[in-house]
Amino acid sequence: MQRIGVFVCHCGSNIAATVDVKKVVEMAKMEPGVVHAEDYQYMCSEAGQSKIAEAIKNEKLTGLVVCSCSPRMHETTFRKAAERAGLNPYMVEVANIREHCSWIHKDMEEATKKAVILARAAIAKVNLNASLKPGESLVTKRALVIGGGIAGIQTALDIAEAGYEVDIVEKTPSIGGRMSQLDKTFPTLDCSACILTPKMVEASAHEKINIYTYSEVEKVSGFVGDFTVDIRKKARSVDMDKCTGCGVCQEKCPSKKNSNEFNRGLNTRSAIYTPFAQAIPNVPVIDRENCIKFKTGKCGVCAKVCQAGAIDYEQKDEILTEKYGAIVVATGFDTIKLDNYDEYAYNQSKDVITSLELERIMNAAGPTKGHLERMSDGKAPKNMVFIQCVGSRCADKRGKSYCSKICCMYTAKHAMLIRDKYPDVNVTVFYIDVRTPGKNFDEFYRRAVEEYGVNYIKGQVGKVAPQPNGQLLVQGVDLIDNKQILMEADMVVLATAIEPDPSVRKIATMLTASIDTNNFLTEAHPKLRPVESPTAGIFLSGVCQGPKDIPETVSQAGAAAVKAIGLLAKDKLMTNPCTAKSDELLCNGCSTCENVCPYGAITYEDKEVNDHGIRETRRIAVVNNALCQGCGACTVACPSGAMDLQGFSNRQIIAEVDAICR
Amino acid sequence: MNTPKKQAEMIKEISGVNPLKCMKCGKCSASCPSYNEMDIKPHQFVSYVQNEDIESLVNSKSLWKCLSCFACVERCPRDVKPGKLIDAARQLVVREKGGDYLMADEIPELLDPELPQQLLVSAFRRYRR
Amino acid sequence: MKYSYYPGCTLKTKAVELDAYARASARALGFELEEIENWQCCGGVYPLGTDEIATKLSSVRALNEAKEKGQDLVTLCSACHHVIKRVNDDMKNADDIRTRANNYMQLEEPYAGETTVLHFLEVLRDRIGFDTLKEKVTAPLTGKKIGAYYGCLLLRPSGLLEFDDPENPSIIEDFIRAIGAEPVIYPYRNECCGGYISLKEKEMSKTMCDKIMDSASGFGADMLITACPLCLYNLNKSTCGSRLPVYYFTELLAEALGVKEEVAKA
Amino acid sequence: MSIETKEEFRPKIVAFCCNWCSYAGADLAGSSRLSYPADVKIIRVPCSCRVNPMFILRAFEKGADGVILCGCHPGDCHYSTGNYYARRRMTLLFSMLDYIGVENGRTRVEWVSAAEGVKFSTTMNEFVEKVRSLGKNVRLEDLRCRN
Repeated sequence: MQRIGVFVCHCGSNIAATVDVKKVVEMAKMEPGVVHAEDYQYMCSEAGQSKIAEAIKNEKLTGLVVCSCSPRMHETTFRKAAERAGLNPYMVEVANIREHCSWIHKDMEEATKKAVILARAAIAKVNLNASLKPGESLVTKRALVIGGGIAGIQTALDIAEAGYEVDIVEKTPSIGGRMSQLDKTFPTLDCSACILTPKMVEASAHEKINIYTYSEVEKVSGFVGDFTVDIRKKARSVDMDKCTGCGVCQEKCPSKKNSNEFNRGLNTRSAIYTPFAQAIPNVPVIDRENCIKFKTGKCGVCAKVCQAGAIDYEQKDEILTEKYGAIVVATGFDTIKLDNYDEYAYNQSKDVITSLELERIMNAAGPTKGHLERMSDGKAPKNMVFIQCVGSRCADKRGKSYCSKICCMYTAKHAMLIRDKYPDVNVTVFYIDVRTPGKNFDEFYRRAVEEYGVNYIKGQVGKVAPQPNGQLLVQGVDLIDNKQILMEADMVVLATAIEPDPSVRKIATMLTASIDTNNFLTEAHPKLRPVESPTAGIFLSGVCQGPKDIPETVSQAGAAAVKAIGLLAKDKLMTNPCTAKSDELLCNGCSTCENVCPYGAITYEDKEVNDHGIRETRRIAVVNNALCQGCGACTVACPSGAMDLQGFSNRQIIAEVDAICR
Repeated sequence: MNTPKKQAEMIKEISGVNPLKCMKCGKCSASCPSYNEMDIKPHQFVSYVQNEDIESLVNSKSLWKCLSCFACVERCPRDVKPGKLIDAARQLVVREKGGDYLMADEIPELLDPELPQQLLVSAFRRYRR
Repeated sequence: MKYSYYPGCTLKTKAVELDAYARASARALGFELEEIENWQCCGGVYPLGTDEIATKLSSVRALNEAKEKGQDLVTLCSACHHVIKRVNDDMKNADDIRTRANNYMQLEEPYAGETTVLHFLEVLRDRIGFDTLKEKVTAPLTGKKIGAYYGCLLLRPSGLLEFDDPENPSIIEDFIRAIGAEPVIYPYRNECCGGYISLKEKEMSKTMCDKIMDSASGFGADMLITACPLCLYNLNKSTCGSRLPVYYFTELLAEALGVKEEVAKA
Repeated sequence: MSIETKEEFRPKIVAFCCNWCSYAGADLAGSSRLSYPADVKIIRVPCSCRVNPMFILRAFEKGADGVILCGCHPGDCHYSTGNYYARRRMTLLFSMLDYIGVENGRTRVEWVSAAEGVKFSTTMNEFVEKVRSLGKNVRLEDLRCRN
């Protein structure tokens, strides 16, 4: 039997004006288990807390009920007070007789009656409370960042600057990501490479940062503070230590007709290649699918010309196993495939391009050396049409339901840059809405219209029809003039929807990080915990969480780093003791609980149990206390009643129900 | 005579279209091959129904200019189906007594030797009850 | 292989050749079109109103007959195909329409969209295979530059008809290649010819067909092929400078398979 | 007379509130002094998905006249998906309860965020009104315990 002390707070007059506190004390004394009850002006004050400590000592209390304000306000205060007096903090319950009683009722009798019932329910619960001890787990002081774009680089730099080791795993041969493909950035129009490459260099030179390019995360196990990750280092076929990055192999490679991914397939590259000139590391890889040596066994030109002897055709994939305390996902995005949007004739004409392709065309290192020209015949365009929201804001299966967020701004940027460099080119933009929230963003868009004379038409395009003369006939609508428009264009640029990089699905599954219907990673809380995954120890950086532009990505990358640092700074983690626990005698190992657990906290073990003298091995659910967040979904799903939640057990809640309905 | 509200409800019911899904992008009007012949344009069908101005809609030329070619239905990013809305308005008219747009005695004049049966059948079904 | 076959009104009168060439070609390719008995006109256009039942029953009857025979239902005319496939979808997926249609029909066993509806072109692509067709061609139409005219009825709404990419289709082009000719791809091949509008608003249809003809001839087509008698009629009424001859695709198929003469004689 | 008894009837109502949204919403109703009848007594649970149908049956068995479950709005659950489980479970349970004679008006699920003090109070007012209008509940009794 518990020895319970009940402490009723007046909260000045906040409670005492509507609740007869003396009466509550009196009634509480009659409840089973209660050995002490008193009231006081301010229970949360120093003096109030001493009263509690004294009573714990003198009355040898084993449980406390504080009738006061909301537990969201002072539960921690009273728990700490109890702990200081030598009582387990989880033996404290709070009856909320202020927010849920005195503040909302006027009639003293009625409010007092309710306060007594609320106290009674808390007493009934405490009678069944058990001492709980938060678990402890050690923290590996090293972080993993998945993805080496601007998000991943920034997160890694921030974590490294705080003094922790960081590994970046990047699946392509170089870090840099989408930002390295961009020409200029809005709204300042500074060159993307000029601001990104110094960061790439800084990351690669940082003594705390270790970069694995051409590598992928293969397997993840463990939990917050203690993840074990297998990383596959794909065979580069070039020795990273020997290669000097001279580039002769790429020049001499006879297999030159391979689609250049970095230039979005607009031109070709050699089979041994670095994706772009400023690649980090500046070590090429051999694309084995297109390498003549790997296809036919004959060739070997690159090995012959390499002075450093760095070419290694025998290299194999390598699996590294590393330990991490925190993992940051920064997997970024790609543009959607346009096969379902051929009214815009993307598959029918080379002169219909995506905006990302235009970035490459505008870039001095791109397929046209920065000259604006048509991909079909190399001619300079005179009329260009931009179409907004291609695949974004789409309710059907063809596209994406969300706004891709960046298109309005980059289109204004493209339009402005073209008008600036080629004033004789007419630029028309078909838009549904121009969305420019952001510092200096709307001003930027207005400049495109007012200073650069970009023709913005409110309306969509229904069809782009390639003409026999090589022109593109654009059929659209002007909703302001209420006119259908037929307009000849030399090039059409599609503001193509962005989507999370397809690799994210596999990664999210490995991390048990939840993902939404659009494959964006879900935040722990959309407002208050936007850079954390609901899975402890997993943080989100950049577009993998939702569409964003560069400044937003960089700020989120920093925020994710801070959260990771906050975790790495701890030596040990205290875990919430209100976790689920399965009764091994009742559990039948059916896996129902595992399926509803959002954290992957439940696993199964073959365990020897002693069931009334019979010893046998059974498959039993085991809850990992470091992963369990204590939602209780499993307790209800469990068909045999084996799962229960500590601190909110079935018996405790039923006792409360009974006390209220008595 | 039905109230405008009732008429709008009928159009929504017959067409199965929810006008609230429209985001007013105009892609229907950008796609419509009959656009220039229409007085009320495809992207406006939705707002006429929303504003319960069915009177204007049923008296419009557009009613008889839609080809039911489904270009608007196919390309609509919000799955609104403007073509079904205008057909429902047409149904409101032809289901009324005297609402036929094609009279039997007009037919002989419209015929020519190559004219396929299919054309008559289709026109009958779209233009009258 | 036997298929249930729904010819439709026009194939019995103004478009007998579309039908006759198809039957002859089918025989040459080793399958048979078994005309369903007492078929009724599909109505030419799909009734869009969600409350339309009676106007869909003729299609349901044809569909049910094919179901009873355990055969797939093949159509040739684009309009019949469009109507019957969409009604079949209603019977499969729209509970309300299915219940009410079956209440009318009083069948032994209610019809619930069990029949597979195929266009003749789909039979060629998915059942025979264009590669096989190519092998069976005896008189390839080498050197002919043919524009495929799809129109709207075969393609849209694509989610439901599942015929081909609605904006960049390829089935007729693949067919043209299989019979040894060269397909000419032009952007207006999926634009509407005007359809039934040509009865009362002849000018509208002409404008649309002129655009189609100009586009096709601009890209170098010598002729157009279609599956729809109404498209053929409308296109033939086009008055633009670049008027191309328009044929049913089955006529060219029969020619390539060497059975055109036998049809002409019959 | 019947009117008088109705006025006198004070139902017993149990409200399960999730810790993160609805309990905080109830706190906000309190600090905003938005009143609702004292008949409502709140039990704090970590998440709406912690509420076992058994708890609700138990409440009716012990004489409750109405039970309401409040959780975070869909998509806002602190544990990401808990409220979806709760919604599914309650749909089934309430339909079963209706079948055995506990009217649908006596049970309710409502999403109340931590910012919706007003919604919490109006919901409770409405719910109490509804339960009052239904009158005293037939008690779900464990017949084995009958003397």
